[in-house]
Amino acid sequence: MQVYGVTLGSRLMLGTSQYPSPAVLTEAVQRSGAEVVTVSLRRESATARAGQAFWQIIRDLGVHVLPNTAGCHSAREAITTAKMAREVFATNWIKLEVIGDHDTLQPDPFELMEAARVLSQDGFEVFPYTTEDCVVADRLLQAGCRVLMPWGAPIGSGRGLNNPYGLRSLRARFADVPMVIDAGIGLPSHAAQAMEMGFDAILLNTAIAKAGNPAAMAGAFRLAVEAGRAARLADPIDARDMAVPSTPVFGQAFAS
Amino acid sequence: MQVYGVTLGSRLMLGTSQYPSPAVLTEAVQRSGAEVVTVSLRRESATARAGQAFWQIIRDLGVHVLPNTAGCHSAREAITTAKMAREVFATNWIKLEVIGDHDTLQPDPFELMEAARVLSQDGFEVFPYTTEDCVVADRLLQAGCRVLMPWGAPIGSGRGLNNPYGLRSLRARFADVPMVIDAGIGLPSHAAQAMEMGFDAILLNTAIAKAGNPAAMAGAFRLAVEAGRAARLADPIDARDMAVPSTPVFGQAFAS
Amino acid sequence: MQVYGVTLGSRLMLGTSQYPSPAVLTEAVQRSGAEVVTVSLRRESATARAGQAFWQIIRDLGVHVLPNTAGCHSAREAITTAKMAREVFATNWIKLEVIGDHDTLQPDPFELMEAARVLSQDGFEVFPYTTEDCVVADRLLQAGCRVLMPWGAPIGSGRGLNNPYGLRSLRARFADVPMVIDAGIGLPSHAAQAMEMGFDAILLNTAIAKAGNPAAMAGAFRLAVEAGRAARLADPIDARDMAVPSTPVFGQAFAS
Amino acid sequence: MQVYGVTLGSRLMLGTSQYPSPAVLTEAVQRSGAEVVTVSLRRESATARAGQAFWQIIRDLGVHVLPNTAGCHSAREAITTAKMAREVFATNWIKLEVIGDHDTLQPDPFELMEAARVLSQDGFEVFPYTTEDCVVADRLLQAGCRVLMPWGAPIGSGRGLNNPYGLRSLRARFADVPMVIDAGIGLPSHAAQAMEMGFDAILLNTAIAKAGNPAAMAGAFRLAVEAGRAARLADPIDARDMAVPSTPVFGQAFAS
Amino acid sequence: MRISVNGAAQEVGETSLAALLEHLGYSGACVATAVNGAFASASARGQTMIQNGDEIEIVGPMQGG
Amino acid sequence: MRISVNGAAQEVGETSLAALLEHLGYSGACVATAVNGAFASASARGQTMIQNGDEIEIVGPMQGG
Amino acid sequence: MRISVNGAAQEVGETSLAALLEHLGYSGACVATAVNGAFASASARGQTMIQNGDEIEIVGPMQGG
Amino acid sequence: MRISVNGAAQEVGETSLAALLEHLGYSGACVATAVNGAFASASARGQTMIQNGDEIEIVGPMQGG
Repeated sequence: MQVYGVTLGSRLMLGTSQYPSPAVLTEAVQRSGAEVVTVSLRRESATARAGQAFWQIIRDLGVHVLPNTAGCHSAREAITTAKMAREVFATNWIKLEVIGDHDTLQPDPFELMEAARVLSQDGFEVFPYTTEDCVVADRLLQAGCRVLMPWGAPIGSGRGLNNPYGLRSLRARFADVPMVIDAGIGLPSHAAQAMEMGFDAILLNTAIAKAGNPAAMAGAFRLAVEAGRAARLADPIDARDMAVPSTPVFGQAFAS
Repeated sequence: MQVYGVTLGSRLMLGTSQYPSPAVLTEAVQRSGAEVVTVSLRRESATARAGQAFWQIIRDLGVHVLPNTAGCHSAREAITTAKMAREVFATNWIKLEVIGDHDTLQPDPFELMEAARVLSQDGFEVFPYTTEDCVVADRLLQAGCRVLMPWGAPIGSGRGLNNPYGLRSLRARFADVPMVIDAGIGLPSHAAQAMEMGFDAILLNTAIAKAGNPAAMAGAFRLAVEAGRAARLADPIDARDMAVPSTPVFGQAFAS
Repeated sequence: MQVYGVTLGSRLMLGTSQYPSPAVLTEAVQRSGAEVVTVSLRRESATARAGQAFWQIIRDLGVHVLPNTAGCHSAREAITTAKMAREVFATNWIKLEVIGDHDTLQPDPFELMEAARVLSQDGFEVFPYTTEDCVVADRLLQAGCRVLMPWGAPIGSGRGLNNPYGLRSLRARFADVPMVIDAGIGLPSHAAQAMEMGFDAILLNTAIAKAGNPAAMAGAFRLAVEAGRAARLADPIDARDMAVPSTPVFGQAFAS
Repeated sequence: MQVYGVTLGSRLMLGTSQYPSPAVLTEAVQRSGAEVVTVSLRRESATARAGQAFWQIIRDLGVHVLPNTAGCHSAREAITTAKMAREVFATNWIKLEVIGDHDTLQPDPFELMEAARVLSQDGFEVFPYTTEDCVVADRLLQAGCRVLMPWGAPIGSGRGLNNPYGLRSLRARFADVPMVIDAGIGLPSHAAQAMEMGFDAILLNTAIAKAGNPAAMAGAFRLAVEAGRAARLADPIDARDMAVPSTPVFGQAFAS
Repeated sequence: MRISVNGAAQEVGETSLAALLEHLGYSGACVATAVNGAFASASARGQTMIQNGDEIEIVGPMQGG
Repeated sequence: MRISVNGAAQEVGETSLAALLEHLGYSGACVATAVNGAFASASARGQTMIQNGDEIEIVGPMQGG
Repeated sequence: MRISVNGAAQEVGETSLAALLEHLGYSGACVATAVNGAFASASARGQTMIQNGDEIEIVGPMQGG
Repeated sequence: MRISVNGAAQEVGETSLAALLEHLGYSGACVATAVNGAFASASARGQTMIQNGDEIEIVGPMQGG
């Protein structure tokens, strides 16, 4: 798949948060086959310099870095954060999160759209974290986004695809836009389902980082994403309401 | 996994019916990694001898053969068919199907149980195709079965796991019995979901044979089954009703 | 509706267990409009005679009494219990429960069928508590049952219709047999849904008895059952996958 | 319930479109018990004057009239339409629809918000047709709306509550705001479910108007809405994952 | 003789089931009976003689779901 | 002047919106009006003079969902 | 004698099942047999004499799900 | 002057943002800066003079989801 002119061999992207240790993070990224990882910014202490060490770990992974604007609640905050991220991580990519609700961490469509517009005009390549709302998606595309990141379910919920009908509508409405399901994926079967529905990639974090064995779970998600993509291309059967026999009935012994 | 003392490296089993050609069947089995395929019996013509040619194809695959009693509607029919299958295919394994309803091809618990009892006593190693019914499962185990094959959904329906609650109850009730989900699987995500729920293997046919590209779909299912199994072992996160942030909120810039 | 020659004006039947007090039970039955209530048997103390007082309360309700065989785990127990119930409650009706699994309180299809056969031959009018299994249903009808009581979900779970596909198949397979959804109903919407699907009546207990306000909940269920039945008769619209406008679009102002 | 200072005895509101005849419309409104009906505007022919006759029918119903802005695709169109509606129907109430997607007839959150703001400032009492999006809801309330009308599913789809989790979040987030589920309701059980979830009222049209027997279906929905509301107030039981017996097990005969 | 009534051990002399019920205080009660798991109808209680080791069930109406 | 009324072209002389409505036969009808997409209230129709190219909407009640 | 083989009527003389199979052209084929619904094993075919009215099934491998 | 750095109050003399960073010990660190909520690029730090009451943010890489 291509996003903003970059060709990716893997359709799985990983967050880097919440891992038990840097070593486990590194192993999970490697097992996942991910070529894109998300990172963030925080206040850096001059003495501890925790961020500098983390950044070295990420650079050693040799993957594309997708900074996010997690925690921002307004377009203004998100825009400033994006600019700081561009300088720190030396990339025009930005995963644009503008949170509108403390409980569900749902994106704010109004602030998101405004930030997407400003950042796109400023040369950013915006990956907006959005809902399944078709109209918001349309506005984001008009604002200059070339990729969409609809949620599967609220961040960290692990619920999978909470509104399959809405996601299917979104996928159908903008068939040619690369879409990455971001947030809410809890199990490999969720990821496979999203890929079977025609989404282009999966971004997840909690489901791997908080699993009992993160590296093994990363491998499981890698397989599931590949499985779902392959199934999409292999033209699956339709579900039927009534049963049909899979073993031919002609030539049946004991038939009269 | 072990079934009747045989160790299997693959947790995917394939039906051999409905493929566009013997070549596609062969390629699909190879791509799937399956070590077990199901076969059946029909009236053989002395001149055409179609069965002899098919049998050679199967033998060339070098896999375990699991004959079925598809199309049987009584214990008596199923028992005679099983005995014929044992002679033809030179195996004690029998996938015991006794159909009780023409519309849904649902198993008949009464005839199934009787056939399982008689066949087990006669030295067969019975793989009974059954529903998610816990009580029927208990009776089948008492009748001598050491493996269960609960349906996911009606044969050929492609609906996936039609009654997840019932299947989860069954899995929990007999935690140590090898269980193979048989029938109803339409997509790799269905197979992954079943494996995540703790089922031991998947048997399917229509979803691969009738896909646009059966061999590619076989590969997709192979990955999905491996993904689901790996996830089960890696201790997945629980789904949550309310969202939690996946990016740490301490050290947030712009916090007061 | 008619069951065993008795015409019922109400399609809601109530269990009599678990109410906070006899007065609440009485009020709930009255508010529900139920014409059938279920009762049971237990060891009676010669001194306390609790059953005698309860029986007077039930008789004062002026409704049909449907004794059950709750707690029986074999055909033999159920048959003896049914005979004792017939004598105590002076009715040929018996709600036949033969439990096969301690966890889910699922019916045992084998023992149930045997008890149904014996009791039907002995002049009982059997209301068998069964699953959605079509083959078991067919056997129960052959055994002499003229009514079926498929579960919605496990007893007391309040989950509603756990397997709508299976229940719909059962309803379609035996279109002319009176079927009462028994067990698992938690909310009035569940009851309405079952009636919309074409089931003939609802039997419930826990959802009313354990509600904060049992009498009010009884009234709610009465309305819901009537609503679902009326909807079934009024020929509902089909669900559509894509939206269509409900306000006519011709004559639209501002159209070019 | 109270909406904009008006006390309503009925929690069911009806659209007036798509009925087979004015007589059926009248009967359906009467059987539904609705005290609010929605109406619209279209180009009126000086000679045919169809609108004048329709208006007389509605006035004869003696109910509150809630004009909509159906078919509008921009804030500007919706604002002009609302002003025309206020003059024609002599009410400050306006059901604000601004459609953002031709396929799903989904509301456009951006135009909707703008129109709601302008109209609220102009003295309108706005009933905005919106999605389950919590952030959009918050903006609409800030814009002056005192009622929300979230969709159940796309207009005319009859799918019921398409995203129960999202609707439940919305309900919880703004517990004190009157919310009317508008669009997508197909069956009385859907309406009851929405009321059980704590929504305050139901607005529907297609499910009644296009039913085989609209008047009977109107009666069914009336009962269902009352049932769901009563259940909400009567404190329903929680669903349980595992079954519990509803008949007491102490005093069981045949116990050892 | 040693029997059990509703699960509790009892010592009784030679008696019919009918007499036993009366002796135990069930006169006038609406109850049903089983002996050793088999139904014993009210009309047969007079002829039903209690045997040593019999397990008697005496049940009455109760709430049911 | 050439205007459009409810999407149909019309040739009219100098006129107010009120006079136009009467001329077109809407007397006594419960309708609302917009000119070029902006609401024109009933009370303002007398002072609203029609301009060449105006797009007039005249709407009345209809069924709605 | 009149028998049926795989559902088709056949006229045959006195014969064993083994001879019948050879006569019908099944030599060397991997097939299993049933007579009147009961399994007839390969090793028993020589001793299994065909009776008038027998229903013979001769089955071979096929695709299965 | 009294300013805040990453939310903590600081007393500093007249200084540029660049000098402040060096003074605080961030030399060589990969960080980005904002002053009063607006991005201050690395190349502009030398010309950015700190004002009394300024709120300075100094951020570095961290894990993100």
